[in-house]
Amino acid sequence: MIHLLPDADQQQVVDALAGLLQDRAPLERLKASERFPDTANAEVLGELAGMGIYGLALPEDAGGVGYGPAEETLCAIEMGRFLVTPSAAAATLAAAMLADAGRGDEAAALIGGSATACFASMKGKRHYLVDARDAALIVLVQGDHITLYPRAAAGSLQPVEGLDWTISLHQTTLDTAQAAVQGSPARLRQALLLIAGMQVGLTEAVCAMAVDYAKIREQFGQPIGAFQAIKHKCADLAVAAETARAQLLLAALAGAADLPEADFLIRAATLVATEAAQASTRENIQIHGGIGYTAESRAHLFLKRAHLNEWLFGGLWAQREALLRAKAA
Amino acid sequence: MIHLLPDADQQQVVDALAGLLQDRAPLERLKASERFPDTANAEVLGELAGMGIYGLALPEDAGGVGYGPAEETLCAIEMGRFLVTPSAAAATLAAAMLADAGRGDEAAALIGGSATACFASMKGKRHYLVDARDAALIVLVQGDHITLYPRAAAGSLQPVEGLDWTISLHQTTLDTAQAAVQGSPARLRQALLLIAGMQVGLTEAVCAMAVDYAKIREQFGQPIGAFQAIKHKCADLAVAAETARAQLLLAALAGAADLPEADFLIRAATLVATEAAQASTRENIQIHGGIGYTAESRAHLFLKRAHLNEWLFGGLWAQREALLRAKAA
Amino acid sequence: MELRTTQEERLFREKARTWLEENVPKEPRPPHGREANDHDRAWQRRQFDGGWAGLSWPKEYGGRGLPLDLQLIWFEEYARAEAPEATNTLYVGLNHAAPTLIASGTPEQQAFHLEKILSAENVWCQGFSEPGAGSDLAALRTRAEIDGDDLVVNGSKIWTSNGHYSHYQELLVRTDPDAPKHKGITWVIGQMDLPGVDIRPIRNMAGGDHFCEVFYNDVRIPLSSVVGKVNDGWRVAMSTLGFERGTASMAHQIELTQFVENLIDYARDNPGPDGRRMAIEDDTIRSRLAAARAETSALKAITLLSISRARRGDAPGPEGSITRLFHTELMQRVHRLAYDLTGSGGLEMEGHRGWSRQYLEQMRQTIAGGTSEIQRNIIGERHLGLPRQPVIAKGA
Amino acid sequence: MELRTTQEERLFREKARTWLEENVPKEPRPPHGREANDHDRAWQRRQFDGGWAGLSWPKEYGGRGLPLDLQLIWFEEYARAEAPEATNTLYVGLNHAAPTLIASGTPEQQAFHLEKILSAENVWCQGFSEPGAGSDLAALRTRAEIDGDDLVVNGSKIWTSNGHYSHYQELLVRTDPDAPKHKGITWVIGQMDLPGVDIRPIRNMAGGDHFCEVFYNDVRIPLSSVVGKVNDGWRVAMSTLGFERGTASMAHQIELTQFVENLIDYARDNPGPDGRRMAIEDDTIRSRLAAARAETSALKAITLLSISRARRGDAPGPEGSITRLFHTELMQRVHRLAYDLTGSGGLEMEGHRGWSRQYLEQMRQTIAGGTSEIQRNIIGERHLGLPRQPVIAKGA
Repeated sequence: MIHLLPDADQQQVVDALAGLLQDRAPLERLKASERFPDTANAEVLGELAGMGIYGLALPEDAGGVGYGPAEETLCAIEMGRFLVTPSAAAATLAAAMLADAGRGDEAAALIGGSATACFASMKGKRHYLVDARDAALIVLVQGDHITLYPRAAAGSLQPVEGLDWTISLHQTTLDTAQAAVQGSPARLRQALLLIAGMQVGLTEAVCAMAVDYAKIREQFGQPIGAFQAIKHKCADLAVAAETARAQLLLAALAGAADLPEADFLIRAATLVATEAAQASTRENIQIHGGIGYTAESRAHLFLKRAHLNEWLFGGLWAQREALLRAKAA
Repeated sequence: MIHLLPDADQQQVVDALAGLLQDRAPLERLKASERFPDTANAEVLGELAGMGIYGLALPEDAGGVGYGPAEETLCAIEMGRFLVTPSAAAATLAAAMLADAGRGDEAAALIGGSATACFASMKGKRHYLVDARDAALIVLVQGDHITLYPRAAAGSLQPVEGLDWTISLHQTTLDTAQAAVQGSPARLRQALLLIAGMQVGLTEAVCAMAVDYAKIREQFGQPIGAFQAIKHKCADLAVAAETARAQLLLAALAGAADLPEADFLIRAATLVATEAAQASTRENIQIHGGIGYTAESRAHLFLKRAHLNEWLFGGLWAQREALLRAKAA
Repeated sequence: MELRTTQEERLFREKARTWLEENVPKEPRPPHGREANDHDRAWQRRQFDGGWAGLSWPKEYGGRGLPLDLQLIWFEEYARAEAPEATNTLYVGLNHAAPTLIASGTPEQQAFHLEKILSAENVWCQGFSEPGAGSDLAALRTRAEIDGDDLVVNGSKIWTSNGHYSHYQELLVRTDPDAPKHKGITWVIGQMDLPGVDIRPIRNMAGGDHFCEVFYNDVRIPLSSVVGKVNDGWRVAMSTLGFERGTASMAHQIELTQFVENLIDYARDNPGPDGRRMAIEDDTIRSRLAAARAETSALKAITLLSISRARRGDAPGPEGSITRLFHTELMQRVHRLAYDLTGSGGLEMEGHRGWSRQYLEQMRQTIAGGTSEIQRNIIGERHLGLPRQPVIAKGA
Repeated sequence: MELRTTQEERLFREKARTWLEENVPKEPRPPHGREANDHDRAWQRRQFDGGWAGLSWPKEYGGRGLPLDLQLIWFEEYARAEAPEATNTLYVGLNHAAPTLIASGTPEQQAFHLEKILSAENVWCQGFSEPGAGSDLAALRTRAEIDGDDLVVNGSKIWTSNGHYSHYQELLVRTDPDAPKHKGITWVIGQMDLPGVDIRPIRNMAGGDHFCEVFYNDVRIPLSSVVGKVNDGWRVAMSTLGFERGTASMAHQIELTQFVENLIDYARDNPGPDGRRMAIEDDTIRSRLAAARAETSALKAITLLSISRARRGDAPGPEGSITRLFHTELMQRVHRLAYDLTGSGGLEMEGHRGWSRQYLEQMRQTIAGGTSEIQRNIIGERHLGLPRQPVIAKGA
């Protein structure tokens, strides 16, 4: 039996997180027309630590909360919806890899929020660090590998102007000989699910944003949502959101059950969710018209994040190749 | 100065051909729900010979009419519009190649209609013959080459059920050692323009067909063309037709003037026209709804021809490669 | 949210696999026409006799009353066993007519018809669409006047799949021409061999005659054949359509998954459209194959989401149109990919394994049973709550 | 239909090439803002002084009265010389305001303004769109009341490109609120430094402040600044829009052609998004590059078709929307391709040669100056003659 709706307990976890984010990290915190200060991301990360979110799926004896991939993936959706920095997912992954390696104290520091982690992404032979701040640990997902690096593995950080204004970006070179932990295949799956989850969350967010706007914005004497050109775009957003969510949750459950087709389903989820996120955030801008092109609307933040997230798992090309290699059900 | 509208003389040629086709080969001749007998294609070919169309662009001293690529391309559009068998283009090309080779008598037989030609297309190491009938000559366009074969170069003909019901299809093996004439680069260009011209003609035909239907077919109490879903599809058809025609005519003129960018423009024309033809014929079916799916509507004949034409020049992949190799303006 | 394999599921899967291994027909199913129908009926009868028909039908109607999860397992095993297409000429009877009779039929109608549908003794077709109505289903004009104990039907229907070898028809007729468009319609069981019924197959663009046009000339149908109440046919029909748009196409989806895997295998072993290398080595093909694989998985996932909603007790809602829209457009993308894979081989009607013909046949997906445009309207208006499109009354 | 190079064209091309070689600015054009405008003005002034401005403007208005063919040759040579973007902050003045003044202005207006536009002494901006109106341009509500010899303007405009460093504005105001929507509008020359004009730049998603919002608080504009007649502004404005949608974007198109060639060169020499091989070796990239190359050629071809129609004497018609729609959507496809080519480099705002920023900036193409949806309406209704979409009156 495969059940893709949250049960009451799972819904409670989601609601708690959504409540926290709505309260402490509402989208309104993002001044869409300005770059977002690093400190603000740090605050959100601290709030999430307070809720124990980075250890949500770790066993209690490893300092976690004892939930599983299903709950964690549902939470990733909420983080995507609120455009939480991906460093939250990085902290989750770093804690898990450290716990796997028997380095419980370091894991606890991440879970408790006294240490933070960030993602890296390859840029030729160099690397980008995403929302690096004072992160103690760096998570790199590339090909079939997930690797945890200590901050010391990064050379000097050169700040660059990022596409996504809500996140700082630096160039550096990771000394790959200095890996702290090579993550297990299970951690790779977890990373892919967390990133795909953020893509699904922002896809759902822009679907709702576009539909809301189409109901209130009037042109030619009626709400633009009455026109098929807009209505049908909204319908396509709904299809994208529904398919991306369903595929993600199926993949999360398959991963949790360690089904033979889990890798296939998870790569399919990253692909479907990323295509959905990039297409939907683009259409949301078009539906918003002129206002959607301005920095004052938040529409652009979602588009930029959909591009950023793609590179947290090494790009769509790598997903396609992994998907073709994976064994289907 | 580049002028892309026909002058009075050119318009007269087009009108004469369109008049002949409307009179002797109207679309109504094609019983859409039945396979079209070979003999009917032969009749149309005979009518066209009577007009001298196969020698339209050959000099008068070569038995032609003395027009140029511009007029010939305009005529190819009309042939595409009326779904004339591509053997008309094959006869034109065969006559030209024979004339180039100093085989004036054989060229004259084609121009006069007492001999006919047909196209071949590669199928792995074997070949398809398109509307072969009793064709004396076979034209093969493949890669950067155009080659004329005598009928004797073809092994035994094995009839196969073709996608396009208006054209017979056979499998055979061409003995490539038996080439009658290797065509010049100019003949290759001519072939590409003729095929692209047929694609443009059928693109224009389905645009008109779809728009006409959208004006008269009523649903929910109004013509379906009033709904944006249909109206915008029609707009896209108009864009496809306009761009494909303009690119084709520009390419034809550049070819006639032997500009350095002629090959580039001609390959761009085959690409744009074929994409336009395949997308437009597909959308025309969708706009027609249920009736468009039936064999009784002619919509499917255009779709099938758009696919057939693609393989007369060896497929889109070959066009893309040639386009990337060609020197731009 | 959970995924677990129960003992019941495991056992069911084993039994299904064993039975299918022993019973799947060896001969290929004819691609279309009456031969296909004969094949479908023989195969359905064998499943019926083996106790494998109507798995999720309620027990009191001859089914086995199993949950949708087991139905899904059946289809998975069915596809694995390479059994003949499950979405066949019996689809209307099994997936439209029977659910309608179960939901709205009289005990007599149920007793007479349901088992005969399940055992393929009777073939059913649909009689909803009309030449003038198209997507505007409710604009139907086929009249039925009450005359004594009969309805007297005059008019015509179109797009009646398999009408020429069907025994019965789900027939929508207008019984009150003065009522608003959606009122005054009645759902009635039509018998195809009644005097005055004239059935003419319509050839489709792929050469098959799957669809028919049906003409009614003073056809007398007893009032006892009305399903639901007179003038309540729109509601009765909509409940059937809701069913179709939900989980009924599960078998189809699983077949599509198998088809995509076949494409990947083909691409590994055969030259691509460029004729120069194996198709899989062409990145444009690779990319389309990867997308097809991911999207057929997502199609299955949204169906599992529908099943989850059904399990919670939700009635089939407008989100069924999401499944339908995604499914039909994906079908077309996948079959266009198959067509393109064969390169110039696509000039033949059958192409490789019939892929050309199937490419043409899939054109109907985004048209029949409500065009993609209509599905997007439904999603926009009923699911997302966007305002209805403005309509000008005729003559305005 | 013909293509020939006249002696005049050959000579013109040679002269243009020589002049450009000697005069094209060496320093790169700043990407946006006032610095870009300063650069544009200096460069335009140099062209003006050299006799290369207003090539196709009538002679009596300071132009050279040359046919569009020569204008096209100029743009070709301009692109070949890698001169700064021709579609720059002076676009509105040169391509909207001046043609409007030529068509509908008084001799005094023409004498005062045209040369100052051509020499870049004055920068112009547009004042058509309003916050509430969007694509429904005619719904504008900025009021202008006649008071003595002045119009007194109150309201606001939005999407005013380069408003914050413009001297003049093409301003559409409502002078008769009781007239039907398209009547009662007046086209007037607004001076940006008049008392009561408040200009606020709007940051766009790429970080630039190309657009402004402009507020009018009892702004007095002399009636002598009205172009055409009071209440006849819609007609005046539409003729300008027709012009924009025709051949005015020729320079832009040629720049796009050059951009695509740059992409191909880049793809040959740089790793693609997969990071494993040169981008050009990835068939998905190859295929998109080939399509971009073919389609930019087709864009030039439809513009040549427009020029041919103009040569025949046709007025700019709704088919201008075809060029515009194809152009803007192609721009987005090409810039998305550029963005994708750089792989993870797209995480930087500038990316390679600013391609990320340009990718974001191109989002406006299908919105500003009439969305793609509006263009499709125009093509459908005015070009193809399809029925207008039904409109429900407000409150109905």
